[in-house]
Amino acid sequence: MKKLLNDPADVVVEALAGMAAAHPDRLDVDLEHKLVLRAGGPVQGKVALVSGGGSGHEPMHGGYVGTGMLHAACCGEVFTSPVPDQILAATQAVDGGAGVLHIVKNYTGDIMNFEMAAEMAAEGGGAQVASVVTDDDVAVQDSAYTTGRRGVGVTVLLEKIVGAAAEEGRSLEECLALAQKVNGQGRSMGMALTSCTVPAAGKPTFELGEDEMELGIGIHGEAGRARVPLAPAREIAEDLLGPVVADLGLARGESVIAMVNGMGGTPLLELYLMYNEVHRILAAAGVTVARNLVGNYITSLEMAGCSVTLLRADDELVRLWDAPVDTPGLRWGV
Amino acid sequence: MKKLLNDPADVVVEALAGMAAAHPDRLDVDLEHKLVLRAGGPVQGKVALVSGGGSGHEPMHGGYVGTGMLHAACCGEVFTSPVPDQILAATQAVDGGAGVLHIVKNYTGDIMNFEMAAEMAAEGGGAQVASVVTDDDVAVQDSAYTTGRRGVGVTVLLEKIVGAAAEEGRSLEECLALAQKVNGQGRSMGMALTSCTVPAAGKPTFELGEDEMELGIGIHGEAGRARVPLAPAREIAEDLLGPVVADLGLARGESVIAMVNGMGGTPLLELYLMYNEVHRILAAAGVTVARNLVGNYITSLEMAGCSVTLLRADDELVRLWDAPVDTPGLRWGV
Amino acid sequence: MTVADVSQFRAWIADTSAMLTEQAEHLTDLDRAIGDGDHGTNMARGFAACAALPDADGEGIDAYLKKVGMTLVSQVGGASGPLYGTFFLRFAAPLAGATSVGPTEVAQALRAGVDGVVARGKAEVGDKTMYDALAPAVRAFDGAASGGADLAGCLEAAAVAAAGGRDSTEPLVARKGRASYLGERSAGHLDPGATSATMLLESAARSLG
Amino acid sequence: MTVADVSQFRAWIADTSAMLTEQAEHLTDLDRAIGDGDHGTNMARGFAACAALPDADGEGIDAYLKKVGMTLVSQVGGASGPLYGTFFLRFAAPLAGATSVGPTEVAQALRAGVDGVVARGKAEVGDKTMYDALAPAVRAFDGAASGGADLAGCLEAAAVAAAGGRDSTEPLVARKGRASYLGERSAGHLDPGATSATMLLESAARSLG
Ligand SMILES: Nc1ncnc2c1ncn2[C@@H]1O[C@H](COP(=O)(O)OP(=O)(O)O)[C@@H](O)[C@H]1O
Ligand SMILES: Nc1ncnc2c1ncn2[C@@H]1O[C@H](COP(=O)(O)OP(=O)(O)O)[C@@H](O)[C@H]1O
Ligand SMILES: [Mg+2]
Ligand SMILES: [Mg+2]
Ligand SMILES: [Mg+2]
Ligand SMILES: [Mg+2]
Repeated sequence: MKKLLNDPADVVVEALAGMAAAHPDRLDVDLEHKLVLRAGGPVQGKVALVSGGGSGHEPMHGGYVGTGMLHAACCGEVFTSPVPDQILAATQAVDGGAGVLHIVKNYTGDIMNFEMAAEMAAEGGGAQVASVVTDDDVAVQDSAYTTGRRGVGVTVLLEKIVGAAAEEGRSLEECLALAQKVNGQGRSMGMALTSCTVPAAGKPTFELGEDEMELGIGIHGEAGRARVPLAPAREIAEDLLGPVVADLGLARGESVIAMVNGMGGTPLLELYLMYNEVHRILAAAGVTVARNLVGNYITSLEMAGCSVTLLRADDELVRLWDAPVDTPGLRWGV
Repeated sequence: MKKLLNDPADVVVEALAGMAAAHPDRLDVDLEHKLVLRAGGPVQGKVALVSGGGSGHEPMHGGYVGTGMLHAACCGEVFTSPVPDQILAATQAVDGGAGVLHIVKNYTGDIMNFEMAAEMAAEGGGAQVASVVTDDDVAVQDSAYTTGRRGVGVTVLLEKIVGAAAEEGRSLEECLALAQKVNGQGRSMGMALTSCTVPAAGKPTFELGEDEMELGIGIHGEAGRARVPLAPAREIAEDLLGPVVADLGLARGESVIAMVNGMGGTPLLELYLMYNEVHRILAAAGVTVARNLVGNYITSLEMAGCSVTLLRADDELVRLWDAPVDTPGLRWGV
Repeated sequence: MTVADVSQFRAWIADTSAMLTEQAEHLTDLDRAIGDGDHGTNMARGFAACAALPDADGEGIDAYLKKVGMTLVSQVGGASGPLYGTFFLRFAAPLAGATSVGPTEVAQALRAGVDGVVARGKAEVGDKTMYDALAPAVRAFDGAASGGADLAGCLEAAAVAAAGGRDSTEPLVARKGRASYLGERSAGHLDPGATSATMLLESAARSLG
Repeated sequence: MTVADVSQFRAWIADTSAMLTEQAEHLTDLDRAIGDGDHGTNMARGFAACAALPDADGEGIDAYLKKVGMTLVSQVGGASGPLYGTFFLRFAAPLAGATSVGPTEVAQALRAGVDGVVARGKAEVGDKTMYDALAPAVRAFDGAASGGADLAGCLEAAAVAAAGGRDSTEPLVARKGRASYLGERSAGHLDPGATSATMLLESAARSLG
């Protein structure tokens, strides 16, 4: 394993210490609970957004804490959902009296830990908590008998958009409804050229041949739905976009917010090249890209590969998208 | 070779087409000359900044085109300096009558191609051109008999700071003097955990054992000054910072702008962990970090590793650093 | 022996911790194949924290096991943290007030613990989860107890049944947890959670009997 | 043959292009070892563009070679683009107006071309660059010419000397170009530019003689 670290057991806490040192004005970092918080304490009278999950997806979620986006991020061990104590501590720390929205990606561990934290918050009689679960990964079949789809790229877009709504002073119910709307009209699919190595595991999660790629991967270094021969970027773009467009039922004349996201180990040069393909395919389908993101936004350590997320756009979503955001990972309008 | 591309020969132009599609409002991309330009044409009466170099270092330089930073970037093939025609075309396209500053990294190829472009510009009687050469890499010994030090991380800081000065309306001589000052008081050093693969070459530039790293690498996938055993992050930070601090002659009480830069394939998690070490070492040395950047800013394709850049700070530099910048790669204050 | 006191429950957790530390890499390897490569690290970290819980004078079995559950909830994370945490929290409840327990009490506790896992995780037998090891273990324990076996015998039967359940997960296509994302590709691998659950019961047979 | 006309200069460039395309991987491999792994791609791309230059009716040798130089400058990039581009631009100058040239003219042209490389790159013999192949080639050409050899013989001598110069770069520690960053580690490898320069002269011996 070749990584920049000291003891693999300390990687998350040491990285958080680095975040604290790098952003002293904008972030408060709670090293005991492994939380990233906005500097300056809770925002009175506004809904607060708490997200979290395993580490290894940076800049998500810690890098999305700041004005116009999250109020706190709970950082689990690498690829391991955070524990209820962390989530409860975050919830209590950010509650400004208007309630707290938990943004949870649909993984068994995340669901259960956030659920327990919400139960504990309810028992404590403190903050009013609502939860939205993201499940946008079309690589996974949705079914009542299984775990359902994974939450991936839409989580980033949702945190931005609902963060703007909270900043506007919308109520907890309104924020929840908006979050559910965003999740409902966003879909993603990803692929990997290489695996990644969890620091504590010390070896790659899977092995891929020189001429192979994994289609339908998530963000935890897990293998995907199918191992297929390596293909040119234009075919990969079709493979990823096809199911996303079909699942969303996108029609000619519609518009989207599009994200071409790197899994961590793919150079920006290649991501822009992929965006060129995505843009071309959407243009041919008569779909307009209202806004876009190209870069590393929800990663899987040093995995090489990318994912594509499309969110059906409307005027409200685009307006909230354009609202000021001031976080280490996303910044504009301020 | 596992990359997201079509024909390796087309990677740069297809990535530029993707940039054009992703940033239609802010950038004009000239695909024939492989230039990234600010949308809206030359800025009249202000000095224009032109940089460029081989591709594969994204977001540098194309991602630094925009208000408060570059006016144009000339994109060569991967790791191959751009040709004089490109540089001349960029120079002519951005000249607003107040002269053009060429920002050149100290590599034989870059120097010669920019030199020829400047000669052509002078012959053409068009834009007045001045050039600054960055050479901040302390891994390379500076000597009159050799090529001298490489230009690496300081280039990013210089483009930001001098871009702000140009925006303020400073003259070409003033911008040149400021650029030379920044280069004179900035130093960098880098290391690699893995090599990278030039698309057209199809195989890694070098091979490294599981327990080895390269110290003193540049940004072209080249091997470094020494191959040494893999070490913990805290030792790597000492190895990188030691020569930088010594060469700058940093004294207790001084302050710096610090950048911990990823080479492309190293997760942000590890870069923040490295920043933690850098911050700790500087604090122990009594050096204050006035401003910092942690992330992928000047990369070497998918190479894993990092570099550290320190720029001796003063009030003027910090003020220019804080000035608004609005580019795909760096954005604040707007 | 037919009864167990708090010191034996402590021994159980210490033994499980030692076992999990030793087997962490094996469990993580299983999780790399059909999950995300953290199960061994998660379990070893959590049980090490439990094994390090300070000895509280005169502590009851239920109080101790509740602490174990809470420690797991707050130290493990992922899917296994809430599941094993809930297991111990629920396991503890029927033992309230007891200072030494026999087959009847442990049967009750085990059933409550496993019911807690189901309440949290909603898994059914055949979903390729830890429940595939726990469900047959409960049945085997009960069977042995009603056949008159002592605590050691009951736990031995439970451990053997758990191992059988664990092995039964190999051909299954996962329907719960992270492995379910792999669809058909999840078949042909042991479930990591079923494997760690079996270790937990094997350790109980060694420590509590 | 003792003289060469523009069609033979075209043949030279076509042959060099074919050779470089064939040897691109080899040159890039040499550049991977002590540079950045692009020399073969750069050279093959540049000379392919030169080989594709349209035939201009009645074009003089100098006009053609100037176009070659300009094409290299605008297509190659890196260090080798300006150097080889300057080589051809300067090589062309002394041939102004000539429609066929012999050893004397080519000697002059070759010296001018190589002087151009030095003017641009400031390399000295022993710096481990293309100049280490070009410098002995010029001397050998002049020697053969003053010994009365015909153009073929002069170019043959130049190519042999270039190959010797190329081989001499292997033990050297680079002082110019990208390889110099490696310090002592640059020793033990052939210089890619000296290798491509030798190919250029070998091709000249085949095509122009
Ligand atoms: N819904 C569920 N019910 C019971 N057990 C489950 C469920 N989901 C997952 N598991 C168990 O959890 C194990 C994985 O645990 P672990 O790797 O620690 O967590 P994560 O999957 O969050 O990385 C699986 O092998 C499985 O046995
Ligand atoms: N100053 C110089 N003078 C002469 N030749 C040089 C000089 N610097 C570099 N070279 C030649 O250029 C070759 C490298 O060319 P190339 O790989 O195409 O460019 P780059 O080094 O910019 O990637 C070297 O092998 C060397 O022969
Ligand atoms: Mg996990
Ligand atoms: Mg090069
Ligand atoms: Mg796991
Ligand atoms: Mg090269």
